[in-house]
Amino acid sequence: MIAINVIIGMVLIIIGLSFQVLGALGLIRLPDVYNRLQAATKSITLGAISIAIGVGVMDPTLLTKAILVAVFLLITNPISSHAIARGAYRSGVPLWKGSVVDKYGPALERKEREVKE
Amino acid sequence: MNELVFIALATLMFILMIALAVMVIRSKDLIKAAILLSGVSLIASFVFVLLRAPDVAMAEASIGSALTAIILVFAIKKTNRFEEGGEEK
Amino acid sequence: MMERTTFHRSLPAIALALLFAATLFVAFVEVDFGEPRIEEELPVNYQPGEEIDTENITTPGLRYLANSSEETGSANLVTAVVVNYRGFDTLGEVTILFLAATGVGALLSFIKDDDEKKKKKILPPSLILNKGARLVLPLIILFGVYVFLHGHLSPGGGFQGGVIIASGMLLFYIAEPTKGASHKVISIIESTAGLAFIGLGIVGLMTASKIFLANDFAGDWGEVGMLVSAGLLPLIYIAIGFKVGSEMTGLVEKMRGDGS
Amino acid sequence: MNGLALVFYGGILLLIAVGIWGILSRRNLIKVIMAITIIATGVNLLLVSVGYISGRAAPIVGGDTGIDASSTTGSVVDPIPQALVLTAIVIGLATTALALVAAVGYYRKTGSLELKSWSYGLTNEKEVKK
Repeated sequence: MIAINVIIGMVLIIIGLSFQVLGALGLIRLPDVYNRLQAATKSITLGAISIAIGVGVMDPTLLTKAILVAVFLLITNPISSHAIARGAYRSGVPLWKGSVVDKYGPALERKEREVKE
Repeated sequence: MNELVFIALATLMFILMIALAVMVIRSKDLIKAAILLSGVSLIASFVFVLLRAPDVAMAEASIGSALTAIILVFAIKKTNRFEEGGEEK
Repeated sequence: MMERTTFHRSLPAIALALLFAATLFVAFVEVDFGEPRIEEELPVNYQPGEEIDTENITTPGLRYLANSSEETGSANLVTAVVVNYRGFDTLGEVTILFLAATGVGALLSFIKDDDEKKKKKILPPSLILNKGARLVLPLIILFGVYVFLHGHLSPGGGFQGGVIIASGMLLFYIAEPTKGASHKVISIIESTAGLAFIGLGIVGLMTASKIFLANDFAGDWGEVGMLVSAGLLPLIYIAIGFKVGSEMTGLVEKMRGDGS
Repeated sequence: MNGLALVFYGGILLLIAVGIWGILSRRNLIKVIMAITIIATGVNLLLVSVGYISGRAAPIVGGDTGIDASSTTGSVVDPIPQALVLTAIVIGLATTALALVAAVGYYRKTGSLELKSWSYGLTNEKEVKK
């Protein structure tokens, strides 16, 4: 008989793994940096955190560490992907041809003008 | 750990590491090469964990993949970004 | 076409490199992978946990494995080797690090020319990045301190903790591109930590064994697995942690130049 | 020689071979330094893998690891190569930084990172200076 927390943990790990696989697929298939970043971010927030919590539920002695890891990922991941996207835009990585809206470009130009003055 | 899983993981990691290293040498964009180099170090730190050396893995993960890459990028910013004859991409 | 000529030119290099690898591989056929080779001196019917007559052992690895918990009180055997048995080597290594950092500074001051002095205006960092880095930086430094404080109990130690702190300072440079760590503070921390290392070594000269960097208090203050169990060893690793952390921060700071 | 030895020693030596190929065939100084870093990673892996023993735990006793402090003999891997490699990695960063600063100095002097010939920076200095 398998304990109930092991089953819950396994379900969480399977959810996390499937999100990781989807994220990897998006990393290969999507056309430009910004779209790929989207896929990578999703796979970390839902995939890695779900796996961490799943491991914590399966082995309750690790639960505190797992929650700490999850909180740390939750703080750092959006910041780092924001920084990567901003750096890519500012170093001139082009958008995909099919992109319809680019609101950051005008804002960046305005800011550059402000700095020059 | 199961012996077979150990062999499979090690083989996968070495294939990835050698492929990344070849890409480091072949790429004409030095910043790209620096980032690929930090990937080599990251996988090397995983192999250190497989070899039961967690201390070395921690040192390799933080030095190889963070500090070496950043020092390379600072040096590249002071010099040329591209190798000779590589700017046409 | 360009690609093919490059490949053609590097063909001898590939052949030479593969020849080198093949030669080394032939040499390594004799070396067994995953076989115990540190315990060949053990008696034939040895059981784990049995007392060993350490007087006659000549393999250093076996001697360290058999005695390190009693002699150093450290749960992490790598830490025991780095700080206790090979403490003098570590002192030399820290000196090499210091020399390399000094060399970087000296070379950079020689080759600095005028066009680097004019500062170009850079965009301020984005709000999210700035606030997020300020939120995460103390946590990273806390983690680094944890790593070198628990170097004798869990994986990690002075080198890893110091490097983690240095990479946390990188985050600070991203968040505040115009500022940097103060050279004065860095050099004060570095020299204090170095002096603390030497001073702890001299404590070993004054206690029972009269050996530089000896660890005579091991096990006096607690059992193996407690924070205070390892005598002077955690104190030395804390000094190494501060020294490596400040040196690496200084190295990155020097390589970065004037905020460009 | 078993399969594991083939994978580990073969993979590590191929990695070192890639680094040697890079040193021999590239002329960009920073690329050469990167190749040296690859070789250093390979050598560190080689040293640690020589100290590995199948079926043993990491050299940490007591606490959560479940290894008794009094019977480390026969249950953990060899800690000496790990201690050696730990210091080698930290020194590797410092030497890499020193080499990079030398490369930057070469660039300032000659205006290029490419190594045309070994005496390039010394003999042609006046003609090349921009």
